[in-house]
Amino acid sequence: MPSITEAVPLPWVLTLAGALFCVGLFGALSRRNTVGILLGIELMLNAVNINLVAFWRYLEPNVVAGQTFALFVITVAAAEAAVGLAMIIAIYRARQTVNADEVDSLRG
Amino acid sequence: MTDILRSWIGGALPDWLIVLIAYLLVTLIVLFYAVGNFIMMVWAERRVIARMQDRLGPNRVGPAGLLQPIADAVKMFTKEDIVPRNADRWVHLLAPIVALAPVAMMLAVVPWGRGWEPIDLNVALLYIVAVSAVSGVGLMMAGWGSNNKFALLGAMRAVAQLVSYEIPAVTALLTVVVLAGGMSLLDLPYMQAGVPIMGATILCGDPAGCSPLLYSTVTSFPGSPNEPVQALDLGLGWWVFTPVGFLGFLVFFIAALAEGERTPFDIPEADSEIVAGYMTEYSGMKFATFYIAQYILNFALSALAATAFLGGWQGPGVAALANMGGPWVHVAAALSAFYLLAKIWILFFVMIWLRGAFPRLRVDQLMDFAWKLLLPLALVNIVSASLMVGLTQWTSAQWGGLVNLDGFAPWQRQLIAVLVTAIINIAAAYWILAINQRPREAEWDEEELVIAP
Amino acid sequence: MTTEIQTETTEIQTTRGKVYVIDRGRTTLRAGQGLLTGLEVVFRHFRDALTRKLERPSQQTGVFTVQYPEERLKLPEAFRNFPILLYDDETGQELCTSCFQCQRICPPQVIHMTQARDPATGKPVPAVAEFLIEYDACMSCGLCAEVCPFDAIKMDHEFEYSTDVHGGLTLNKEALNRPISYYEKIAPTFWAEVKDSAMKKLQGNMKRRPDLIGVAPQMIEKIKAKRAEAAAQAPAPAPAAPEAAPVDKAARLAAARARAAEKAAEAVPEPATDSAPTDKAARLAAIRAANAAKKAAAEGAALAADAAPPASGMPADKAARLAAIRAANAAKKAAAEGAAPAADAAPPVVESAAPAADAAPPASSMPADKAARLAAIRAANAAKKAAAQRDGSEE
Amino acid sequence: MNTLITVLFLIFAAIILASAIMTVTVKNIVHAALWLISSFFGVGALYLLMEAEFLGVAQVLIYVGAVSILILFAIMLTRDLEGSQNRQLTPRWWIALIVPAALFSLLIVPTVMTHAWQLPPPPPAGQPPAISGAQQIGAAFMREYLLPFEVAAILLTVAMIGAIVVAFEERERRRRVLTLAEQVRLRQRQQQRQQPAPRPEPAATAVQPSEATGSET
Repeated sequence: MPSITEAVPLPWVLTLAGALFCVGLFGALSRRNTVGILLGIELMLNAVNINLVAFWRYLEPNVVAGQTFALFVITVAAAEAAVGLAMIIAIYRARQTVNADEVDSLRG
Repeated sequence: MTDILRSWIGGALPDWLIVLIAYLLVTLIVLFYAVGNFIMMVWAERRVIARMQDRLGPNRVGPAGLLQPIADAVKMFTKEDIVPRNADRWVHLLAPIVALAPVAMMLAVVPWGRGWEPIDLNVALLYIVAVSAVSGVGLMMAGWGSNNKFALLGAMRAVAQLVSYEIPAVTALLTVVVLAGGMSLLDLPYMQAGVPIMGATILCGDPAGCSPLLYSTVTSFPGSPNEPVQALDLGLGWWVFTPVGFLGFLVFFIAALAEGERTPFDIPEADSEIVAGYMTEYSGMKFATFYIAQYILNFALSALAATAFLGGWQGPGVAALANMGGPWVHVAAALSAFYLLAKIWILFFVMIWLRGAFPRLRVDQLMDFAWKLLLPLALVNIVSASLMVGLTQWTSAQWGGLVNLDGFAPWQRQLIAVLVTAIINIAAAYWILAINQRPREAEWDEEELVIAP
Repeated sequence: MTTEIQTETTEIQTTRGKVYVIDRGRTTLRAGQGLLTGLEVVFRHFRDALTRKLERPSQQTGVFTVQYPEERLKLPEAFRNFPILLYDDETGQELCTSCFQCQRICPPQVIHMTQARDPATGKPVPAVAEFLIEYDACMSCGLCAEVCPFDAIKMDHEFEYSTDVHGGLTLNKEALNRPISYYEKIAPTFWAEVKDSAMKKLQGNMKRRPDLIGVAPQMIEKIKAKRAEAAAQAPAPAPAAPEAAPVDKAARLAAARARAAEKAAEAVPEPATDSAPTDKAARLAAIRAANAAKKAAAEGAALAADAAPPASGMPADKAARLAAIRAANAAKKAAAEGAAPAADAAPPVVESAAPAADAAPPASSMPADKAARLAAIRAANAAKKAAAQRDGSEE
Repeated sequence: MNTLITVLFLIFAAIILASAIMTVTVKNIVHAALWLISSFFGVGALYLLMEAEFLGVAQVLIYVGAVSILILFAIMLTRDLEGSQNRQLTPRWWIALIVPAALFSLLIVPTVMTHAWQLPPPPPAGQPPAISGAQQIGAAFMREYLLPFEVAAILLTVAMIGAIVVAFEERERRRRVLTLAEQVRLRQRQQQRQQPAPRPEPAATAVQPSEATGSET
């Protein structure tokens, strides 16, 4: 049974994850729309997950730590998305905007 | 399939090509099976609902109207494909595909018969749940891409419904995961051998004197890591006959109705309120694609319900035929495939029946039903399922000395487990129904009441 | 399953309307019981629809579908779809006189017709030359049938007119024509109501239609054939009683006419509203006129018998004219004789005389008709004069 | 066979990166969310390629089935903002471009490429490597990672409650609409209260339309 460990070198996977992270970072930094920022953050979390899974698969396939942590990351991402979107909706209700630039006051 | 192809074309082709061809063939067969069933389902739905309404239904095209779906298909093919001017072209185009593809993917892991399994995936149940959730994206795309208020409203309703009913459905399926000790669908029918209620717990006393037509080798009764045993096998040890399986089946089937957008949960396309929901702006083949997606989703969900709770392909005679060996194994496979198909169709008939009988729910009723009734019941059911597994299989050491059932025979333990879970489930059902009742008249706070305008 | 409800009904007004509350005693529904009952009901319908057909309205389950092209429901008599024209089965004569009433009343204006003309004289004939109805624009209101004074246009029950021919739904007279027997079949009671008057009017109109004008196109060949047949048969009995027949006919006609006159006189219509004596006098006058007419007719018949050379209806005609004139005279006399109050009743007398005169002419010849009308007019004038005289003398 | 896997990996990588780039650059925020879904799918496929079946399926279930649906819902609840006239990028977006680009080219790639990864020795031929699956993950959650597992559960609960609290729209009053039967019952009760001494004949309790409008009070 062929496996990815023989077919694809680990640095490739890590480079892919790095690239994905940087793209996500760019999105999170450059978007004005808060939902867009959230999308960028999701991409970054995915990049981290790819890294975790890759390390598990290439380095320690018998130890589930990598997958477990990836699952935790997914959990956190889901929670973050739920709360973040709830906040975006609350902000939208209060100010009729989702632009990060315009939400510049700490007062609710 | 791969093996058959290998033996046929042998070394003529490279091995990977043979594997590829085999997979493609299996895919084709499964898809044609599903589409054939879709055609029959459309016909059957129209005929059956017509009889329920004292009508005849389509009976002109072909014998008994059997060719009506073909005529419809021809009509669909030849219809004009209309895209609203302000619609998002690509999203509008992709939406039906995104809705249909995951539904078709669900069919890949269902064991269609004894030994007729397209793919053995050890996370099959999770896979089905995950993939069916994807079609929500397609609905959302359809609603948003149509640039139509009704479509968007329908899509929002559809997705909200899909997401909220996924939770009771998954929780009900967790019961099966607990009982089976795994998420593979392939093992489920094998585990539902035996006799009703008791499962495969009535063992053969004398291995030599047991007829292979009545007794078969069961590697495990639910989740048991025990040695293979000879147990009485009528192919009827379906989990639906146990209290845990029954409640799980009810919850799952109701949730499946909602996921498949069947009446009384057809709120997303409530034609009297929002035209056709997310399908409003679709015509011709794109509409047909949604239509197919919906029916195949119902088909797949029925297959899943049948496999998870109704024994899948398990039925009287399958094990006996398989035990006879030789070519009879293929007969057993055919018989088992027929059993599964029959179960799917009975479930589908029930769906039609419900459609004939019940009106559509309101959105708030729908949400109340999922969150206040189905979900608590499913959660209680998981506890019951754990108890069931513990009472039937755990040693006293595993119980930590709390319960000692080591000295009992399997059928006695099964009986105890069934009784205990039955009590728990019935009590829970009564209690949850009671607290969900509308407040009695004596408890009305008249300030809180609003008389509908 | 008849449970009698003992308690009385109360009604309660809610925001959604009035609610009638029936106390059925104690009923407790357990959770899901209503749902199961619904399922049971639906299943019962499903099962019965598989096995039986709904035959009586009292049955609640079973297939009620009527498989249309093969099975049909009986249409009610008053069902109306598109108008048709009627013609007489025997003679092939159309009832339509082209009075243009239907054309005028038609809301979507889909009825078009031209009047027939006598090819010899060029004068209009009470018959229709061509009649068109655009079915595709017809709205099935039935006004044409309502308004037709001759009951010539009726609403049909036929509704399967689909066609792929453009303009294929503009129907001409031949396509519109149906025999009376057809209409009698689809609407027997309706036809029975109007049958007599319609046929009488037709008889009247037929007299004014020369030859085959006014005969339904599809019947022309048949009528011709029949005539030829009749012509072939006629020569045989003709020599046997060459003289007697016409005379006899004239006499019989006169008698019939007298009877008709009598009847008409008896059935004096409304005008005599104010006083019974007037009425009586008028009736008396009428009866006398009728008697006179009868006598005259008898005489005329005799005269005709004497005077007439064998053949055609002309002498009889003469006799009839004579009879009419005499009747008119008699009427005049009667009117003059009539008591003072009879002045009011003069019109009825005229009316009663007129039918007599009208009925007088035999067959279909114009002159006779004219003569009769003349006689009638004279009678009317006489009556009027008498009335005027009475009036004058009263004052 | 290895070539096949390499090709598949490259395809998935291309899908992931292209979708991610589209996600951060397209103007229409709904399109961005849809591209994000495509990227999620690519990542899920990559997990499957790396034989992490459970994780791949969970990725699809949670990210595609839940998170992206949530995002789409949020976008649609805050509409009129994805208009193409609006600038989608911050005014100094090129700085935001320089930072990740520098991070990628100067830090990540050199590190990843030059680091000596201590890969485990390939398993003996004919014997598949022991790969932990769903059951091992479950066992791990119940044993060595029990505390993080519980924390994650609490986190999810907190997130759910928090999301509801934050997004909750306060209405003036939570009300229940009566069914017709209940409405009738309520009328009867009010009627009884208004007439403390019920008249003997039951017909008198029938409510006339004019009375029911409340003119009596």
